[in-house]
Amino acid sequence: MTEPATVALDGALDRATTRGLWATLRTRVQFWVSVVLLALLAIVAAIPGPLAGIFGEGDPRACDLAESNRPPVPGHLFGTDVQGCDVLANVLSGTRTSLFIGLATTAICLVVAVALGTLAGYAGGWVDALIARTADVVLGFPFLLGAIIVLNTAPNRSPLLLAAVLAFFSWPTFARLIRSSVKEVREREFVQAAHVLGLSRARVVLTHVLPNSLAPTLAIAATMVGGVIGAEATLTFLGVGLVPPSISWGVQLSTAQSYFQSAPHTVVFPSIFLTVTVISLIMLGDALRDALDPRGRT
Amino acid sequence: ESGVDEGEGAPAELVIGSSDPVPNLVPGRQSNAFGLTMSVFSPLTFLDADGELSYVAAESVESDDQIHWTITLRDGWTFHDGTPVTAQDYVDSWNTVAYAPNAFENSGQLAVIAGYSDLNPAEGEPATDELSGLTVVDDLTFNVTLNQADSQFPVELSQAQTAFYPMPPSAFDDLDAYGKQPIGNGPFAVTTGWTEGEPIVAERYQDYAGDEPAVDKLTWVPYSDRLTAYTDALAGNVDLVRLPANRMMQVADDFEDDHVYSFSGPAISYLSIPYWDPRFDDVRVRQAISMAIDRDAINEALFGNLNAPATAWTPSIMPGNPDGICGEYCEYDPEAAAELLAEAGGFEGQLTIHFPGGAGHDDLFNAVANYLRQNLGVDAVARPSVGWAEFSEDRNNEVLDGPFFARWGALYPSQQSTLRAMFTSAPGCTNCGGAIIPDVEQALNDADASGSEDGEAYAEAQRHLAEQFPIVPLFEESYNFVTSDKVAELTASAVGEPLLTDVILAED
Amino acid sequence: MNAPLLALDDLTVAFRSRRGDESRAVHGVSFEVLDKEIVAVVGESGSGKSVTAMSVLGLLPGNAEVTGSVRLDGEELLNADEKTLQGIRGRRIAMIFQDPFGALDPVFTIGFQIREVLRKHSPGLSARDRRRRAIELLAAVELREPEKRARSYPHQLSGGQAQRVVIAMALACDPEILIADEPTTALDVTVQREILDLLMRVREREGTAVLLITHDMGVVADVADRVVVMRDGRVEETQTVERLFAHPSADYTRRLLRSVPRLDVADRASLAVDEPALVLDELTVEYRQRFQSVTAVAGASLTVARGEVVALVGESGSGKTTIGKAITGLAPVRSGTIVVDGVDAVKARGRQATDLKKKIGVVFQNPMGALDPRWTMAESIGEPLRVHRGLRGKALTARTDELLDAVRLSRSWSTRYAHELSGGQRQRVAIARALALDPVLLIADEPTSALDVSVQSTVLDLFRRLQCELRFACLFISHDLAVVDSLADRIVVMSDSRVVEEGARRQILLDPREDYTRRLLEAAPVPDPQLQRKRRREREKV
Amino acid sequence: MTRYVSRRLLELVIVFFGVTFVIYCAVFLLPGDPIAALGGDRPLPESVQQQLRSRYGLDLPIWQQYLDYLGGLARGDFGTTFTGQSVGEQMASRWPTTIKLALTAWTLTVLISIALGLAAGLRRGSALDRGVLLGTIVAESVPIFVMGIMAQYLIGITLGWAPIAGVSDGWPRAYLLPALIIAIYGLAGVSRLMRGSVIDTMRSDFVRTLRAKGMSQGNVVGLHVMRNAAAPVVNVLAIQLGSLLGGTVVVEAIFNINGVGQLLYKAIQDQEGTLVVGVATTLVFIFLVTNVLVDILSTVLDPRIRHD
Ligand SMILES: Nc1ncnc2c1ncn2[C@@H]1O[C@H](COP(=O)(O)OP(=O)(O)OP(=O)(O)O)[C@@H](O)[C@H]1O
Ligand SMILES: Nc1ncnc2c1ncn2[C@@H]1O[C@H](COP(=O)(O)OP(=O)(O)OP(=O)(O)O)[C@@H](O)[C@H]1O
Ligand SMILES: [Mg+2]
Ligand SMILES: [Mg+2]
Repeated sequence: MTEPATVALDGALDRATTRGLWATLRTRVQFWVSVVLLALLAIVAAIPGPLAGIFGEGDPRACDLAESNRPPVPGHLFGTDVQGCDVLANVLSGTRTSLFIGLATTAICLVVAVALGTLAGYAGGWVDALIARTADVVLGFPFLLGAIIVLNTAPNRSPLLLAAVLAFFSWPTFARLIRSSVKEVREREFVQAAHVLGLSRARVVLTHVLPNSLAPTLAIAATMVGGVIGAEATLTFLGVGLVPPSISWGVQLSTAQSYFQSAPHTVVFPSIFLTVTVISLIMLGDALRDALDPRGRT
Repeated sequence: ESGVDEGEGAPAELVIGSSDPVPNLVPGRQSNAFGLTMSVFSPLTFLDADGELSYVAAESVESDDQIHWTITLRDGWTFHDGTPVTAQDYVDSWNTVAYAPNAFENSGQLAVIAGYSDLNPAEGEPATDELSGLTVVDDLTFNVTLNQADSQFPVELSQAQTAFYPMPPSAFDDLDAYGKQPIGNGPFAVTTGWTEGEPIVAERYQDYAGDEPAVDKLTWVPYSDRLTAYTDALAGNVDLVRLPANRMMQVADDFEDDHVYSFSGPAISYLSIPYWDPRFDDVRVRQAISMAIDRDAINEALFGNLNAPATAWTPSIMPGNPDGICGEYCEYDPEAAAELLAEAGGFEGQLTIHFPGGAGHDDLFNAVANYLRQNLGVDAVARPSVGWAEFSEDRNNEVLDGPFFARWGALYPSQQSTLRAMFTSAPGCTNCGGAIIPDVEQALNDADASGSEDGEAYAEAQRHLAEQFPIVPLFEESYNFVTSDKVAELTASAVGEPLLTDVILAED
Repeated sequence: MNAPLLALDDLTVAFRSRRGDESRAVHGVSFEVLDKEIVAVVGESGSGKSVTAMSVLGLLPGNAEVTGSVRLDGEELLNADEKTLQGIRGRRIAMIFQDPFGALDPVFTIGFQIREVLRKHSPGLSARDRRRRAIELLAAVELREPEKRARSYPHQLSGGQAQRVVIAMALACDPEILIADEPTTALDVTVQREILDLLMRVREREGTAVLLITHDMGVVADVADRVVVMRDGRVEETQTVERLFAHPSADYTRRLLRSVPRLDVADRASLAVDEPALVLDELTVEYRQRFQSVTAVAGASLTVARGEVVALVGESGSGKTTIGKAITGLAPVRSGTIVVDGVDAVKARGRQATDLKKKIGVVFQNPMGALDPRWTMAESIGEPLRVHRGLRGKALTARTDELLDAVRLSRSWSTRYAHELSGGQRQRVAIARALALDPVLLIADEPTSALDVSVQSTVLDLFRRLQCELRFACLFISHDLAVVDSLADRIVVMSDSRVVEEGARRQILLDPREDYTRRLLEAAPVPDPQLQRKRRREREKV
Repeated sequence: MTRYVSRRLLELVIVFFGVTFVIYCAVFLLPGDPIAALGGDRPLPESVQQQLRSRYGLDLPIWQQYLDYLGGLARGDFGTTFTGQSVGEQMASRWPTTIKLALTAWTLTVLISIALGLAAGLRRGSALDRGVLLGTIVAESVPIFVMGIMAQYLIGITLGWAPIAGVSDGWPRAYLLPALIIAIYGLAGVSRLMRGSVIDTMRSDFVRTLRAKGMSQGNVVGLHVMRNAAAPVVNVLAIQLGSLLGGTVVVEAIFNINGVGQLLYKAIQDQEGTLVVGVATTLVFIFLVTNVLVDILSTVLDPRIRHD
């Protein structure tokens, strides 16, 4: 009876199983498209001036009011804005700040939301009540009021501070999402199994609960980047945003709004960059999500 | 023949888009319902577009010494509730406006009258509630004593200084209710008072003793945004709206030429210089700044040429304005500007231009900053404040560290009004941003006492300004409006506001 | 013989990975099911039984490539359009899936999920009729208080209860063919017998043919007409049931039959030491629901000594799993005490609780649910080692490989995810994980239910060997009395949330005192078709 | 249940005091002096400013002001603005408008984004999926201002289908266009979320069972997938509803809708403390209440979730 009745198969099946995140990602067109786009944006963010110089005017602050709101022509490939500055140079120069604010805000927001949302969802009880009520208060608290107070009292208004303020007002949405997923996942059997293995709560949460709860949050996190870049413009418009010589897409968009009928190009080009950024982030996020979810991998 | 004459036909109605909040319509309190107040009330005197003074509710306003004035009212005028307009009504109204505990926003307009400071003590409650400078002579006559000689007093009584309008005795019973539905002495009576978000309607007052208005009914539709009012005018839903600043470039495409009206107003904008900052002590620095700004280019690119570059410290609509007194310093000459700055020893550090945020000034001051940066080689940036409150506080506390926004829209077109507000310590304007310049104050006092009608006397004051160049004049502002097809002709008075009583409607 | 009702011809299924590699799960399988016939499919775990069954109704995931032919009454199903299939699924061919928990939508009540099938396939029924029929069905599968049960959500059911719900759902529309993938593995033998009787009755009444996938040779002997033996994706042989048991032709079949455990109640030495590893005293467990509460265990007491294997058998839904959960702190203990290795498990907190958990190994009843879907097998097995033993890198791999070998899983499969494994493979992963830390106490909830007998016998061997070496105490929950017989020292019998009988193995198996225990023993099927037929005939006479 | 409700009520009270006080202090901290700014660039005489300060209690310490405010509230008085208008009246006139607009917009978001998310999730990787992604993101990247004015020109003026300004045409005619514009900006997030949930759910084993039962795709998706995917979507939608009820400054301005958004925006700019506190407190309340509802709803949607 001890004679082995079956021999484990080593068939064709197994070659397919040498896998890892990278191996899976590598095969995705979507992944490469987004990586290339983001790499391009990163290059733009690193050296906007020289790049813009290739196409004409390299200095975003070299402006000639007499050339105000001119449509695209050679030398000003994207045309000029209301101040007569080169739109191309401005869009490229704005990349760094806008990307930074968009990404930093999303990142800060996610970190806070993941921490608090998980805590609330997992611990339940008064911890949950405390966090959930805090979230309600932040949601109801007028963004404008908070932003003005913080940004106005701060000694210097760095993009990081801006990102922190924006993140402060956006974490509750994500925290609630995570909280609700965590509440569902913590009841699953494999989580119980993990507890029974004697793993610490922290470990169970970090290795089992969280990875299985993040999907909904990540799905909308990437779309948030666009919203944030827009929100930054609102702050500038109100006088608490970034101040010159900082250049950002948000500021360009909010300036261009007044003239979008007579000079549509001033809205179109920053919008295109914004769209491309958001879409590449979403594509990257999707590719990662698929690759991280074994059921999407096969 | 205008359609107004047939009493039987549909009433000639004008729908006006108003985009300013109307918290209170008491004439001594309102600050942005001029069109309405000027239709519902009639002023003592009136200034037409040419600066010509005429008498409306007053028969005469006279003085020998420019200090003691006698105002005689026309007979037969009534308020919309039928009560006759008397000298006592004026005195009561003015006392109410000036009495500090009432906290009427326009009370400053009465500061010229003797006794104003007794009603507005620096500390505590006032001992009296009557202006000592006012005495009623008879039903139609009263005397006014001023604090000091002021030849412009009849002009100050004109249409836009609404604090001088009379209120009927019934108003004082419940000023809050009166503020929603004021009863005036003008050609139109308010028939539907103010309610949040709803239109206000005024209809022709049948017993009006003055000139017949050209329309029967006025309706003010509130808009939360000027742009929306503009778009609605484009769709023909509203007949008259103010042109929003960020549509100045667009309006020529959207509206036919004869639907766009641009009235020169008694308003002027400046780039004010922080006299508390030693970097600007040298007059050449200030002149260089002025010369580095291409006003014509800005006017064309940002204002659709609707404003006019300033050539003096008051707008040219003011009688006797010394046009061009600013000379070469108000003309664009980047090389000369750079040279001048170099002579003065250059400029250290960042040059930050401050302006109130959220009010649509961004493009103008960004353009100015660009010019200063590119032409003078200084590190210039434009920085908005959070809002008006922050800006005005910082300005009053003299903490702004660079040139800043300044503007004065006068309520009566007299150089005196603007100059007094900007450069003297006269009550009524404590924070207009210009430095207090004794020479100018002296010149103004002289002119006030001179009794000059044509305003020449005030031009003298501007010579001091040209010399000392304390502040950089930018643009004479025009008040711009667009109309629907229904309006055939629109005229304005000297204060830039369209005259709603004189609108000529197109025939169908 | 009449024309085949269902005919599979040269069916091949391959799973394609994204990179284009193909892996074949089924190679050229052909067999047929005749009218009213019960065909059993037996075979090695992972041999493609479930995959074959699913391919009949076109239910394989999108990356599966199916070739060959599947005909229902002559009609080709393989490339049929969705509309045709919808008409067939549930009405003409019904299917019972291997994992009953996964098969139920967690957010709808089970009553709703049954009524839904009725609404789809018998639109003529009124709402009231549907409700009545659903309750009837639940009663037919031996669920107590069917009205109340209809309002339960899947997670509130025991394994056997869930399985019966799935069966009820499949029977709802009196299908022509029922494909049942291990329909009785989670059931105790009494219920199992009722269910099998029900199937027979349905066959008599409605003429339903059954394709029955099972590991239990007793069940095969009991109900099957013909048997298909599968191994490694191929059919090894197809025989009538009598011939198969009497004269197996394939070598593999012979080995398979040899591995079938028998209830022989042989004498055997016990390793038990007189020192309790687990003491339950008057344990009561109560699940609180929104409006009522369910007492799942009422005043149960039992002891497991060190080195002793105590089998917990009994009715489905009687609280066996709940006892296991209570010991590990996963079920709400209302009263009573649980002492594990001298430590009060109910009161233990912090370090003490962690230490306690390290000493307890658990194999969950539902191995799919108990594995993190995002983790590979190696990661799941290695987790306790990494955390508690601090193993990393080579050492970790070595130990994981050792465990994989122990449960007879190929090392090279260690990078697979739970959803890519067959039911038996998952269960072995779970066992390997439970044993990773050399526990003092092992709670094994139906650890071999999804294993084919050959793997089962290896796993049991392994289990015995390990137990010999490590001398852990074991609470062994099982329905299979033969397995219990071959493993346990003592047996505890539960029924209706109470312990009804407790005693030494031989005493319980040979001389049960309680009525329920006696019925249990009687109901256990034996892997001998002749004997089973005889027993069935006798029963029918009564 | 009663315990749950009473605990929530207690929380409500605590939060109420917390929020009103914090907002009160926050308004106090805003830069600049609201009274001095009342007259715009035509400054108020010092004496008038002083009068106004003492009338509105601005010369008192902040805690005293807050207590006075609470005292007023206890009498049902929300206070007055610096221009003497009743805050209660203003809110009463504006909330109905905002509620109508918000609910319309929200309903549109719900319908459109769920439809898009479902379609994209079911046809994952298809042209439709990509189209939805691109469409929603491009729409969201266009500043709302531009979108609003373009819609106004196109639909209001050129086509004449909808009024340009104001709500005098009543619901739904006057509300549809602005609501649609608002809705567009919620689409990208929610439809993505929905898509992800649908993809996840479609992978579950029970979907296979449903198909084995012969359920049509419509039934599987419309009932089972939707409900399983609902929990996260409901959470986000509830928050969206809350923020819509907070008003949408830009759209309200463009379409001349006198809603809470504009009111709050102006109030913050003018530092109208009582107004800000009044509106913001109501808002926080709305969030508290919607979130209680969401918590209850999510236990109904997914019986496995417990709220203890
Ligand atoms: N989705 C999938 N992707 C890749 N391989 C799979 C998938 N599903 C099943 N397999 C593999 O196909 C083979 C056959 O699996 P199947 O589930 O049919 O086995 P089984 O005979 O039912 O086994 P058991 O008795 O253990 O349930 C197994 O090796 C399994 O790992
Ligand atoms: N979370 C729960 N909520 C409510 N009732 C539950 C829950 N879990 C189990 N039950 C009920 O408790 C009883 C005992 O369940 P348990 O899982 O312990 O049974 P079991 O003996 O393991 O049965 P099986 O052999 O079928 O697995 C059952 O009636 C079941 O319906
Ligand atoms: Mg199987
Ligand atoms: Mg069980």
